[in-house]
Amino acid sequence: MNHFFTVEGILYFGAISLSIIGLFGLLVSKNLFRLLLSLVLFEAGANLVLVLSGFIRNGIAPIFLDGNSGAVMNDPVPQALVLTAIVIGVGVQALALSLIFRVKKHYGSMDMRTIRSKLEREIAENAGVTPPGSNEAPAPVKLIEGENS
Amino acid sequence: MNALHLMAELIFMPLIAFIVGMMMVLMMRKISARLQRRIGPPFFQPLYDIVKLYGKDTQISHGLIHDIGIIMAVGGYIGAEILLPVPGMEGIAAKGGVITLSYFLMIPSLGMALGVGQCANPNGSIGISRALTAMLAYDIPFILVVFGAAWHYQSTSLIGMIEYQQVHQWGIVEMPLLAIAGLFALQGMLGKQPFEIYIAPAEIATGPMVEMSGKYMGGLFVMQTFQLYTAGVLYASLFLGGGTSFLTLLPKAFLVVALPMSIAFMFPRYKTEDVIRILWKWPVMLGLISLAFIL
Amino acid sequence: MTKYSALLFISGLVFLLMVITGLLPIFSDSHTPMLVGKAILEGAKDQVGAANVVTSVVLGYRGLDTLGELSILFAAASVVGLVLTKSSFNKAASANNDKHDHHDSGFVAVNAIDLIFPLLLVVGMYIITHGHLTPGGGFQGGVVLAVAFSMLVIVRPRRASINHGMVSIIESFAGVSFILIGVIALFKGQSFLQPLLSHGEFGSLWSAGTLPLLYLAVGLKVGAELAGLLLALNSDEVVD
Amino acid sequence: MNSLVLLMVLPLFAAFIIPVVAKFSSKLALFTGPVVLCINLLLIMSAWVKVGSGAHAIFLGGFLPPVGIVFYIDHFSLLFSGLIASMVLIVWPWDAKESRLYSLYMLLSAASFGLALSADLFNLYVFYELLAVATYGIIAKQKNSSATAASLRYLFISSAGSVMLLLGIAIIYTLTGTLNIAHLATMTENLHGFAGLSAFALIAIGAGVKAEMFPVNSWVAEVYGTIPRQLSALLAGLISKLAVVLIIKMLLMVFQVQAAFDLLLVVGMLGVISGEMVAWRAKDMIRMLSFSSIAHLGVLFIALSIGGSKGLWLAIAIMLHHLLVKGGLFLMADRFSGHFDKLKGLAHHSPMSAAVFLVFILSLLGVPPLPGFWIKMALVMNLAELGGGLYYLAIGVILLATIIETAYMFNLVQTMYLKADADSTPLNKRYSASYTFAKLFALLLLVSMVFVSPISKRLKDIANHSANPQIYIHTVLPARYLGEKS
Amino acid sequence: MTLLDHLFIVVFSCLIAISVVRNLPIVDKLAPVLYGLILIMLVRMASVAYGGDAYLSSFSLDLLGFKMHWQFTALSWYFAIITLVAALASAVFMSGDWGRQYREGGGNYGMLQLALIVNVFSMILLLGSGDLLSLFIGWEFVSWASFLMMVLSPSKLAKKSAVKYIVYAMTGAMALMVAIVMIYAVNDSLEFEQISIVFAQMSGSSQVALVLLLFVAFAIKMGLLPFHLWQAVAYAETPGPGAAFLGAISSRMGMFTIVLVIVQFIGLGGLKSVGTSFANMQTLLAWVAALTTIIPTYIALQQHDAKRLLAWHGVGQGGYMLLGIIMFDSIGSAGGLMHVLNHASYQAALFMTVVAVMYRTGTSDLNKLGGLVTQMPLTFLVMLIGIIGLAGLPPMNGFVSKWLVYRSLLVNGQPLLFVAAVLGTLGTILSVYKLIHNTFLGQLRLEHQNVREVPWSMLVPMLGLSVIVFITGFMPGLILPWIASVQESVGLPVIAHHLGGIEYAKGGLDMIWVSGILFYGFGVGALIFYFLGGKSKRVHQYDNYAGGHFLTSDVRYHYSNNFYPGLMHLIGTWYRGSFQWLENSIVSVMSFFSVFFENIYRAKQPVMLLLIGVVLALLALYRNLGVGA
Repeated sequence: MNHFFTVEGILYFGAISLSIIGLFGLLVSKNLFRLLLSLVLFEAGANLVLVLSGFIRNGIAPIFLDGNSGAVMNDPVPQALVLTAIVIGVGVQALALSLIFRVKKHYGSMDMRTIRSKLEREIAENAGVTPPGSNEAPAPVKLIEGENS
Repeated sequence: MNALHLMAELIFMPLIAFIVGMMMVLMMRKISARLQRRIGPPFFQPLYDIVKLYGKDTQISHGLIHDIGIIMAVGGYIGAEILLPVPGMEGIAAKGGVITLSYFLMIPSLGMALGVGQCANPNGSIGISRALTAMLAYDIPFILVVFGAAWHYQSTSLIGMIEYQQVHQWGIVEMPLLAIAGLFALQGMLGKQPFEIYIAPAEIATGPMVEMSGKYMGGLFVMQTFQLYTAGVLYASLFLGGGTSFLTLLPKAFLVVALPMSIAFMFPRYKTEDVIRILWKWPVMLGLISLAFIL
Repeated sequence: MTKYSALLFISGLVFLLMVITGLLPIFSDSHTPMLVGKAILEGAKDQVGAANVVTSVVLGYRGLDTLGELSILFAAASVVGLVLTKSSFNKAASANNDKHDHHDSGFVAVNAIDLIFPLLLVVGMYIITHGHLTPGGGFQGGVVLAVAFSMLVIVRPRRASINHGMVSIIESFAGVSFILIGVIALFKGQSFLQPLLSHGEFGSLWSAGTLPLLYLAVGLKVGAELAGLLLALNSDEVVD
Repeated sequence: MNSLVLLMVLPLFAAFIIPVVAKFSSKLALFTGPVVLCINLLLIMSAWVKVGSGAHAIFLGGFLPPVGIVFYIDHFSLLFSGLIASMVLIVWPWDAKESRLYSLYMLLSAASFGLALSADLFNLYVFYELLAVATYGIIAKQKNSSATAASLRYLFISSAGSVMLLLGIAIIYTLTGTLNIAHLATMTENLHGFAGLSAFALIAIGAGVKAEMFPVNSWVAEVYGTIPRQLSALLAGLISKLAVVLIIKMLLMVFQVQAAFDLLLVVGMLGVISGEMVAWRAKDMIRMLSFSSIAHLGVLFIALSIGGSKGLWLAIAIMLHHLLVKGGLFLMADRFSGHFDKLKGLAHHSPMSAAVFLVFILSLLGVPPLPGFWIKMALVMNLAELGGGLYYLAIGVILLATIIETAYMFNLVQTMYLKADADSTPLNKRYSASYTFAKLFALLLLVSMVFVSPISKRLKDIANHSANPQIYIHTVLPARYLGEKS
Repeated sequence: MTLLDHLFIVVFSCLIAISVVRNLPIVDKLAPVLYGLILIMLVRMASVAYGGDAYLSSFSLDLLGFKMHWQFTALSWYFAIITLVAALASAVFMSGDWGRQYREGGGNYGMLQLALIVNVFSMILLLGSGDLLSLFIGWEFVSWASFLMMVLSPSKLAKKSAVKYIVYAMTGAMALMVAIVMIYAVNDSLEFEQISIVFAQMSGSSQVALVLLLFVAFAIKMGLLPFHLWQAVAYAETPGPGAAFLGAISSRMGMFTIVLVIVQFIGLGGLKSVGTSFANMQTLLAWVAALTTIIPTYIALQQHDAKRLLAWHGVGQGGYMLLGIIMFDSIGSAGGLMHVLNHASYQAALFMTVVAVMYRTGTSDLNKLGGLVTQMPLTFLVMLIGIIGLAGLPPMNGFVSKWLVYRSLLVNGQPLLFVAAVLGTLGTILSVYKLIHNTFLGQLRLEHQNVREVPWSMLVPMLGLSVIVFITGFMPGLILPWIASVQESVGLPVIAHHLGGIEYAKGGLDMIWVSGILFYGFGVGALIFYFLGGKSKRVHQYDNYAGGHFLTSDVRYHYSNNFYPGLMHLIGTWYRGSFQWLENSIVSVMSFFSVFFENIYRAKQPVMLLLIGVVLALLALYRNLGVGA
């Protein structure tokens, strides 16, 4: 695996590391805002991977200027894609942020786990049942209560 | 087989059975008396008993089913006894095999159960519950014995079995264990010691016979004669080679009734569940061992 | 527990991604196949006429993606407006004024923003209008515009406020005009979003047909949406 | 034919102008959406006739593929477009006040149309994201704040899925240098290695978040538990299928290999068994329906794993059936939600709704002669023809699931038919529009029972046509790309 | 248009007609007429039961590439005629007074009528199936039709047990589907003939799987061990005549399919070839049958509800049918097949008597009845005939079929099976005596003093059925030609028969003689009883000797509770409910997995699931494909 020590290899390694850091943050963070930041990192890493697919060593930006007619240009498509992907990411993150505000306001907490258990309880209350996994009502689950025979 | 012959068989066979059966009752009572160091009843005592019971003034009936029960009890044994092949009268026996016969033997129990049930006396019902349980107990070894015999003789017809035994050897020689099991089962079927709890002859007031007065009791006495006769002849046909004439058949039948009786009179009475336990243990075991040899 | 299993699986993922990367043709001499890329680099000059090939791709070849992304921004802005229930910006601002004694930021910030604001506007407009020639374009310029306006509001919340109605009209207008430009082509019997008008002189401002117009729409829309988003988030943040 | 792009453009246009229109007349804004959808329905119908048995490609911006974005139009995509238009019409928020919500619904339908029509990988991603954002918004908009929390949790998992999807696209682009699905279909050998297939796995699981695929569907119960039932009907009935459409496009055109099939098969089986198991324990209608929905999406993945036109026609049939049944059930659930015990005596209260409910679940269980039976039969037979351990296992799993389903569904039914307690009122509402639609769905189901043969023939035709990469390639790609196999 | 088409059309029209008029009073008159009409249609097809060719339907369906067609063989006809007679009897029984009472009690009478005709329709559909697919569809129809009838009862227990039934039935249907799939996968054909062709081609383990799957499917319907738990409660809780109909014939559809599929197309050779010579499939099935005769019978012995007692016997009697047919010889299979008809006749009659008793007294609890013989003598007579049939005593028809089964076991040298069968019979005698004793004999309860005989609309079907029970017992030769045609059509050795029974070397059976002898015996007994001795005197029931007690109406003095204490002391400890335990543990295991999956779905951090999913998927691909260039 020698080629990991080329420019491309290092770039790819960096991009993957970035998204992995983000992913790890998504897994272990409890705070909603941190989760959002982790998501940002995760996306950034993926965007880097995407833009790297158009990378050519010694290539130049794909803009026709007077002096560069002979030079090798980088692939313009991934750049355009990433542009789109970034904006999409921004939209989603803004949306997430607004949701976080509201959730914080409602639950008074930023802890994902607290929110999850409260949410579960609320759903169960709405539906008029005991929340799953609660110890309060260990009703024996039986297929059908048959009688002894 | 012409009609006359048939008529003769149908009329005479119950008659013979009745007479032989009464002699068996007498013999039984004599044996028990001798074992108890008594003299025992006179020769016609069984007949006297029946006549006396039929002659009673008070004949209490609890309804039609009460009567029908007695009729079924007697009739079932008469039917069974007709199906038995006896010398010179084998014509009807060919119409049904040993399986039919063993089913016929269950009908009297059911009949009696119906009759007693109609009496609305709980003591009677208790007795019936015991009787039917006992039937469950003795029929298992009995059916094993029947199966073994039928398999061995390769026939379900008693006539075929007797023919086989007369050509070859007696069944008791070829299948001694099965024959012993058969004796056990027979004892249970007859309701004699030590399996007599469901008849409870000694405590008639609390047994199944509690509501049987007069000719109802007399009917049961008649039934007993047929029962003894049927059991004796059946066993003789199964294991003792039947008989070419009454002279050879009847001693075997008497022996079948007498021998176990004289041994079993020594024993005390078993409780119902013990009856099942005993009868499902020893005779069944014997029967199975013997089947292992036969098959 | 979670951490350890996360570590375990993440290391697995890293390994697998490494293996996949190793299989990619990027390391071979031929680089990526770049099929589409080559075709575009060859044809962009004639087909679209924008000097910036990325712009050709964004607005020409993949104009629909851009429309989609604008829609996403629009959707996000709508949702933010819906979710933050004190969403009417002006009302939020006035409510804030009532609750807290809302000061302008300090002297430095106020003066700086007064200074920078027109500059930012100019830069933003420049980036937008030259998107087809140089790096940059509607998105980038739109962001600059949005930052300019939202900074103004943040720094001087009392004096400056953005009219919610105005913002929504701008964003609607921009989105509608983007679509209309695309649809005009459709009515002329061509495809949706087909570049119209003459390509003009290659490399000049008035070139590349309708691309600059589209970028203008994009810039306006992005600017309006982002400004709206930022302000909405800002206003609610103070409330809670 | 080019005007079919209006399917996607018109709702978008409407979404943009609705906020402005609403400033002048909120009534007008309310009616803009339905009008647009009706126009779309007309467009679809005319296109259905025009396309006939063929296929048509729209080159957006007039750029020939593979450089430009292409919309691919055949009966499969038109079928889905029709479903989108009608389904959104059915759940249109008539009683909502905010005009922005109408915009969101319009964006949602625009994205759905795009997903159904587009033949470009990245474009699909964009529409997928648009769909996602619109969905988060619509969920989060609900009055109760728990919906917001559910939406947020959904957003996290779904965005992470989207990133996976993006990674997959990146890998594919790096490998092939193109994004056009038809173009990709011409160079399958590049993609059938480990790298290509892992890209498929990333795409499938990433899109699987929306498609209620097994490990990534924990949002289902939370979201369906907090949003109105009509919306659940939309999400479970339609949106989940659209994510599947994305997977179908990749699977059938590019990744017709056993490894890809196996992947879908395994997640499908796990989805079926886990969904049914959890649904079995459910104590309220919504939770039960949510997990049953997961299970049926699992069946869909199993069907897809058959591959080729057989897999596709089964998948279409399952999707249509599930849309009718689950959509109908969710629409009905509006009337009777809550703990099962509260439903006691429902059948006496409203025999009609109990009957409609029965029709739905009988079809769901696959009781002849309802359509569900024929689908299950055909699916199982096709799996058996393929043979092989995993496929046999899948048969076992499907049938086991049916048994479990019977157990919990009929526990519920018998509760419904019990005598009611004196004071209980099992029905939440006496009447609602969605109940009418549910009845309509049941009627459709019964009608389709009569026309099983022609419908299945029609679906098979569609599938034969749509699952054929050659037709796809020849329709989309200009002639000069057909000769060269990169 | 063949006769079969006519039959289908007629049945379907009847279905429509009854569903239209089901809530009008006229349905009472119409329904029996319609069943009579169907019966006439069947009689017109009777040639098939006397060796004629099978009828084929003139139409077939082609759906999704699966072809379906229908046929009517001697086997179908035999089961169909039983079905229709049972349906006719039930329809007559429920028309009139019973129906009125049911309606007044809040029952949905129209639905009951509808359920009956739906059952008949689906059974005819199943019986007429001509290939595996139509068989499966008919099978599902029958299951759901029975379910429809079971849920009609308003009681909670009835509904629960109906759900339990449908879960079992679905399990069976799914097993059948897997079996069909296994057959279909080989040759892409669903014809019946494929079963034997495919079976011959299969490997050993597949053969085992196929036979077991088919058997499980059919055994569940039959209520054979270990799938017997659903049946009794479900049937017992079905409303009156419905229970009679279901108990008579519904579960015998399993027998039909066993004969049709396993006996006809897999056959003795096929069963024997599976497994070792010592323990092959035939032995297994035979033992299942034998245990089915024993265990449910002794469960029945424990019941104290009349309907449930009968229903459990219905389960047990299924064992005899299978035991007979699985012997594959002429007498055994004849016995098994004949037992279907015999069982249907007396079971329907018995259920009807119990329903009649319930009609008058309102209860079927054996501890709350007694002494009704004086009030309802005809019902008593029917029950007496019925229980003699059920117990298999001469001269009723139950004896004939059981005799044939026993005879076959004897000929085949199966002592243990033989004993098992006898054990079942003896248990049956005990328990049916308990039934008749606790209901009709003993003391009449105070509250039943004014009970009268049931009206004629209920008596006629009961008496009709008991006539069938007796006649077919007296002259089994009426039925045996049908049996012989069935045997011929499914490829079994054909039984030699005459009017009175069978001819068989080494001991045949002639029921005319057997009955004659028995009645002669009874005649002699009656002679001895009535013509000798004095006249007997009727006394009141309380005029009893009770060991010093005075019997009055204040204290109940009817021995009914725990009727066989001695036996129960001994075998009571054997009633462990092992199968119930088994069923519960399956449910527990399911619960365990269910909780497991639920906890997955409750994951605190769902992204973790995404990660795990991705990593596992990629790893699997990596292992499958490697990284080769």
